[in-house]
Amino acid sequence: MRLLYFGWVRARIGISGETLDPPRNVIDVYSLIDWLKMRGGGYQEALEDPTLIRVAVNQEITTLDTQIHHSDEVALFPPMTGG
Amino acid sequence: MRLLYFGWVRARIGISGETLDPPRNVIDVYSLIDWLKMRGGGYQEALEDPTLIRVAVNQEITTLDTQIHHSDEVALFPPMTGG
Amino acid sequence: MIRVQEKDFDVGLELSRMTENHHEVGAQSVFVGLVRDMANTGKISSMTLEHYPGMTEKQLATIEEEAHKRWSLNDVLIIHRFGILQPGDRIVLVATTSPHRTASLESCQFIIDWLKTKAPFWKLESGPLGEVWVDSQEKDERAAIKWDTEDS
Amino acid sequence: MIRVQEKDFDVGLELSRMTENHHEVGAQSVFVGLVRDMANTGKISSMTLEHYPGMTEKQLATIEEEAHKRWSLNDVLIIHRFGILQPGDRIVLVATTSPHRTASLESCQFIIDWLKTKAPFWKLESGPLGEVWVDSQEKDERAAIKWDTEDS
Repeated sequence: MRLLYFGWVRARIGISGETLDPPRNVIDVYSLIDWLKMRGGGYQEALEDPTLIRVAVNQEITTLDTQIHHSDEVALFPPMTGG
Repeated sequence: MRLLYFGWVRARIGISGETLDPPRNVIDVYSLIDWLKMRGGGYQEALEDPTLIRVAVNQEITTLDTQIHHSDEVALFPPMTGG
Repeated sequence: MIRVQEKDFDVGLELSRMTENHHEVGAQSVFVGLVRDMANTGKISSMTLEHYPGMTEKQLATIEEEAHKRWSLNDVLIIHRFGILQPGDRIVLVATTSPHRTASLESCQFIIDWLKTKAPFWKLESGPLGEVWVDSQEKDERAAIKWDTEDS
Repeated sequence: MIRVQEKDFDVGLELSRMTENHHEVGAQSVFVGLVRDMANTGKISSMTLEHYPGMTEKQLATIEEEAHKRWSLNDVLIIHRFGILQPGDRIVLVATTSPHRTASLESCQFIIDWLKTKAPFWKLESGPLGEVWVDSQEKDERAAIKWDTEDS
């Protein structure tokens, strides 16, 4: 699964993206976040409060309960501040 | 009294302005319009329906019941179409 | 700043002047009005803008002052042309700058609504039926009045 | 048209292109967003705009399409910069053209409200306290949501 991080999520995790192979019980964005947090360190710090996290799956903004698959591009980031 | 005409008021009267000496009973814009209409021709045509006429006295937009004096600059015109 | 002039204006230059070396500005909202080639009576060949010299400047200065009173603005620019214009020609430029976008967006719209009904201009279109005076629009009146009621 | 780019843009040139030889246009509404020198934490020295390449273009194209659906517009232009910007630098240009002013004014405001909360950009300010991520504003959320409810 292709993962991308932006804004302070990227800054705290320390990398802008990575390709990971989450276990079977990672079925939606919530469980992905829980799994990433178990990796500790920057992940724990970045994803501590999931209510602050926004997500795009395959470049479409969606909600944390969205089902995800191994072939998806999943991006985690803080609320956007465009314009 | 300095009179100015704009838009189709000017076009119908045929001149852009003139200095006139209205009689004493011309006390406000209404009575000025009535007096001008008696001059016939273009005046009658231009000022026939006073509800279509807008007025500025000394370059301030005002209403037809405004009192006017010999030293005033009075402009008569259709509704404005700026912008 | 307000300007009433016969000649065209350079939009890019005017807008840059309002923001260059004014680093407190976060938002600039702009309206450009142009002569459309289509009128109610068909394709027009030209439009003549008549105005009331002296009073026009006074009215525009009043609008500018009112915008500054209602919103926290860095700057206001209103340029209005008069004379004979062709389709595609610019008629009016309104631009406002402010630290935040809401003040700038709202004040720009306020000014253009105001100009439609309170700036002493009259438009004469030359088209297939000859010369036709442009009627004031009831919807323009409503748009201008909206700002009065919001104020009270 | 939408563009996501690191380099600056020429506002005058971009606006002229939208109206030249488009004589059906009567109104052009424009918003320019700039880097302010004052942040919550004090005077900033620079602002870095991070974005999500690919998704940014998709989101901007969606906004453009939505504006065309909601209003009768001749053209829409959105240029959004990314990278390291200084106070006074332009960030974003939004411009819409239409025969009538209301469509152009409303759609321009709609697009800028939308960009604030739905364009995948993140702002990092360098100032007296070091580097600080700009928080999303609740008022920006409300401004964007307003357009959803007006739609329904």
